[in-house]
Amino acid sequence: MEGSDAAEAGISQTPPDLKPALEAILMVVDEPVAEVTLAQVLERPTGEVGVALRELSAEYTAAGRGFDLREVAGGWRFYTRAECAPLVERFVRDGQTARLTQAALETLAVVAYRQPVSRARVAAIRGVNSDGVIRTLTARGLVEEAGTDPESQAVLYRTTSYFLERLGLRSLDELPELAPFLPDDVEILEEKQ
Amino acid sequence: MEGSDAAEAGISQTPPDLKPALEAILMVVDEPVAEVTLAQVLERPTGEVGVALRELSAEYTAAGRGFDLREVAGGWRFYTRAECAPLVERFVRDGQTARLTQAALETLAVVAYRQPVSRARVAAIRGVNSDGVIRTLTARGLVEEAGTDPESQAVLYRTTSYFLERLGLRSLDELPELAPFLPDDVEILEEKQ
Amino acid sequence: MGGMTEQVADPESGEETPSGFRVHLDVFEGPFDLLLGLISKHKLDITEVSLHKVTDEFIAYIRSRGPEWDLDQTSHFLLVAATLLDLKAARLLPTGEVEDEEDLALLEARDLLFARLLQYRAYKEVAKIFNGRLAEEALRFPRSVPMEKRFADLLPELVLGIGPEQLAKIAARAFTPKAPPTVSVSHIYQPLASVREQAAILVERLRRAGRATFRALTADCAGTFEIVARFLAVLELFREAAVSFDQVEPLGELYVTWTGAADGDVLVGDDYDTSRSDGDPDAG
Repeated sequence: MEGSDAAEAGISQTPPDLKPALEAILMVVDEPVAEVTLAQVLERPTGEVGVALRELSAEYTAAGRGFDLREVAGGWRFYTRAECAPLVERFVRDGQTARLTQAALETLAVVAYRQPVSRARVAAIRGVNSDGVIRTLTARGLVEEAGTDPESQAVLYRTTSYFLERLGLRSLDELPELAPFLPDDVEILEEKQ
Repeated sequence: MEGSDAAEAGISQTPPDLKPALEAILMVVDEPVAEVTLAQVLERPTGEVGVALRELSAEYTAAGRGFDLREVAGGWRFYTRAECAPLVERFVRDGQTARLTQAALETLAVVAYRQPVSRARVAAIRGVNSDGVIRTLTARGLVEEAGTDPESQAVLYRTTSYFLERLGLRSLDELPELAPFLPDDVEILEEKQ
Repeated sequence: MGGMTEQVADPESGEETPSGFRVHLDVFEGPFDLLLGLISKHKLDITEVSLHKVTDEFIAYIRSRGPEWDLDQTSHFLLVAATLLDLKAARLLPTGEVEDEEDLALLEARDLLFARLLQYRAYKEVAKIFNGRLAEEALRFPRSVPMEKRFADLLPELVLGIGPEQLAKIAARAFTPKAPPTVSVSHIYQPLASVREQAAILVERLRRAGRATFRALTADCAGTFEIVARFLAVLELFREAAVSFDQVEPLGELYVTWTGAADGDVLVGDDYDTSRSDGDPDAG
């Protein structure tokens, strides 16, 4: 990773004032900001902004900074570096570290891959009523309602952007592939349920 | 100014892991932190911590970062660099929405009628994690902290005088009665939560 | 609940242990979970698993739990037991040659079940990955610090868009307990027989006869739906302490004896007839 050296040697592809501008703006936000939003405010091409953000992130990592710039849930945001967690925990008020139960994790997985999905479908896949677990996941902001199924009128559920943040994913496209764990024609079989 | 190079060349007087630790902590604190507090948490001499902070600040300035580490009101905190202020201002003016979301309005209503109230209680009433929304309402000056609950030590929130002003109320006594809008035994039910 | 466990898997490694019949109640999170557990204990492919062994063990297990089982858990078990029996039935078919339609249907059912088990296992695997990511991610804290005052003051003037009245309405809505979500079955369940009406018939007959078999009491029923309604009515009357039952042997004749008052009205709940009473009271 030579981001830092490259930047200092002026090899960087980005204009000199773009990076400080990005750093300054990201210092005042409290949620991930999309590249396109930053590009609009700074009146720069989105691609250029994306390159600058990635270079910054690489610089921080190369220099071993205690903070990190990461793309999560469709936007960029400053984070502390994982290695510093034990120290940071002492300063962060009531961090939500309560672990999810096995049932909650399984249900979350089904919702993530089958969204929007009804409670009945989740129950069919898990083989057990999952209403209580879905309520818990909703209360913890990981899952939310997503309208109703036009046919059955059942309430549908999907994951939230907070879910992406908690898993450190840029988007749902980054969910691990389910296929390696599944037989070939299970999709078809599942439809029969 | 060779602050950055000096640090990378190992000329710095501070141990290698002290600066990342400081950077991580200062990235998440929401008010200036005194050197002596940082020194206690990191179990390092206050003088050493002070030197490291000043070196970091010099590094950022030398590298022309968009953020700055400054000692203000007896403590250290990350700020945006003054030169970048116009861009940050534009982002704040143009990039931020002027409307409250439905979730924010609902949270505001819950705080208004249940104040002083903890975030956990708001979440229990709404059935949804409300921390982010409470932060937004606080940032918008509609809600503020109101001490801690003596039993649970949870931070409590109340509405501000700006809230009254925006709603055209002289005092909280002028909030409309809830009763006409509520089904009969709802008070009792809510207390059970 | 922990007190009754034989071998409590610790939460970290529990999911990793393929062997060991975990008698931890976590196992009952899903019948599929248990089924997988049973199969993996025998370290066999599902198509080769010695199902009678698993089934026997399973039944022994239920027995050993004795009367402490709650209905919910027992019904989960029954579902698994039924599944196992399906599997066993499919297993007993001669392999290769499929002669009649029923055999084919059984094989299909087995494949479908197998696919569902694999699917469930896939989500279980992914849940493990989720857990790892959540733990890893919990080490990184996002910056969420209030905006410096000079910038906060520049935020566009808030458009509140509501007055005190609307605020009160929103609050009232938030304070109203959300009704537990239910699936409407009104479009599929059209009661053709009212439990209340059937109860009236039963009360009249039992007061006259004193005692009768359930078979006799339902001899004149027009169809299954009416037998079901009459059966529910018998249960309702039992709840009102108006009848008692005796049955000499399992699956033998069920005798119903009138124990209620000789006259007067016997009130039977209309829980079963809501869609009817909500609709047209004169129906029927």
